[in-house]
Amino acid sequence: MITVVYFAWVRERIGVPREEIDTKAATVMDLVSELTARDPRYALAFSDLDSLRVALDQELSYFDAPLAGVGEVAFFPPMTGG
Amino acid sequence: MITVVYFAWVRERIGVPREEIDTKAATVMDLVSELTARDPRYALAFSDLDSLRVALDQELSYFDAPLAGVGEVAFFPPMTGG
Amino acid sequence: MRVSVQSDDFDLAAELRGFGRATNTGATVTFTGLVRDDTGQLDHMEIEHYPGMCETAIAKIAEDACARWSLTDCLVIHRYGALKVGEQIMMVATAGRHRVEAFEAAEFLMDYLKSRAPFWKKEVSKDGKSTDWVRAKNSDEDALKRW
Amino acid sequence: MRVSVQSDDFDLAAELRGFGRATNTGATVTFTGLVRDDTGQLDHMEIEHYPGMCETAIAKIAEDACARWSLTDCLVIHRYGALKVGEQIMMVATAGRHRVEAFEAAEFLMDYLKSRAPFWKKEVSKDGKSTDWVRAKNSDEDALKRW
Repeated sequence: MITVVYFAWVRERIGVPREEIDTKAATVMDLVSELTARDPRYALAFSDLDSLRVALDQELSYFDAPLAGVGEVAFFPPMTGG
Repeated sequence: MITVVYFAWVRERIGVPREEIDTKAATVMDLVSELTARDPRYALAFSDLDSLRVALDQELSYFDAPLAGVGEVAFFPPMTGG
Repeated sequence: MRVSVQSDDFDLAAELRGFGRATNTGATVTFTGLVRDDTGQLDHMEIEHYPGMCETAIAKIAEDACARWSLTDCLVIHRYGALKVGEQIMMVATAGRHRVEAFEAAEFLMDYLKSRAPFWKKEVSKDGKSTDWVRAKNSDEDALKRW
Repeated sequence: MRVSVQSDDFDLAAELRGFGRATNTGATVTFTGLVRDDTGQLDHMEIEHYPGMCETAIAKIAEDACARWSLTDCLVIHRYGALKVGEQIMMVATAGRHRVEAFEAAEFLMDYLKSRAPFWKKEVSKDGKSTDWVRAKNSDEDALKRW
């Protein structure tokens, strides 16, 4: 089980801010593929990965990063702080 | 008659902050020469013109500027505001 | 160094009381970001944030700035929630020995907060019909290259 | 736009109340310069000024900044007289649409005030024996070339 959190329009498209996912995905990309296959909401949210960022356990990471030992995955658009 | 004012170490070397000078000097440089000839205090203050600045009627100017119509000449080292 | 992520407004004056008051501080710089309305149509901005990651990310950016410019003090406050036009969104303050250090560190903080602190802004119009997520600009990402 | 040349101290907080509060202001930047003591030997700084020319020169610099960066507000306060270590010497504040404008205008103001506003600083040591006029640096004059 892994906690997956969404922010901004990713959250709006998927419809929930957070969920627990039972997955054996080895990498972030594997998780994205798994979710995309599950429901059109995910397919829509993940349709353009260039406009997405991912954080693993609250640190910015990459789509090819391994998920071993990770407790929380976050998907969101490029940040607009400041 | 022209009012001449001095600031910082120029003022300290000349010994007065301001004086009225009766002069027919055509340019700032002429005035400097006239004062330098008058007393060693001026010679000391004006010994290195590269380290001096001049303002005419409270606007930065140059040593070769004409004095016609000028009421106030100021001599001082490079400014250190801020 | 102090970092705060909060929904409440802040009082720049109160925050700066005693800020950077060391005898080797020669310069302090502050930056305040406000909700701007260019078109007259904006009602408010909703600022979403990633609790936890915000604090960690900002603290790291602030520590980097402190070390790189030998700052004598550093402060970052960033708000989240619904903010009306004219409200303060965030502030940074830097204190250093000379003006160049204080200015550079403040700009560095702003550039990094912009692209590396997990906040997202949504503009909500007065009629409530238009809601747009503010898009990150390529120039924001490019701004990081100067550091 | 407001310019003040004064011997009295100023309260950054009070000065900023209402500063730049237009709906098209997205960013404000402040800079404060303080009397710094690097060696532990400094008692105070004496700031000499050219009354009249100070106000005119600063107003011109501030007007240039307002026009060049379309500032929504601009403030410069510069003190003169004897200022103890840790005291505030001067401040600038700028308000603009975006952060780059507010930052650039504040740095422009500082660069020009440094070399074009008629103030001179003398450092007086604690034992009263050493009094040195602060020298302008070549780098200060060079800083103007970027604008």
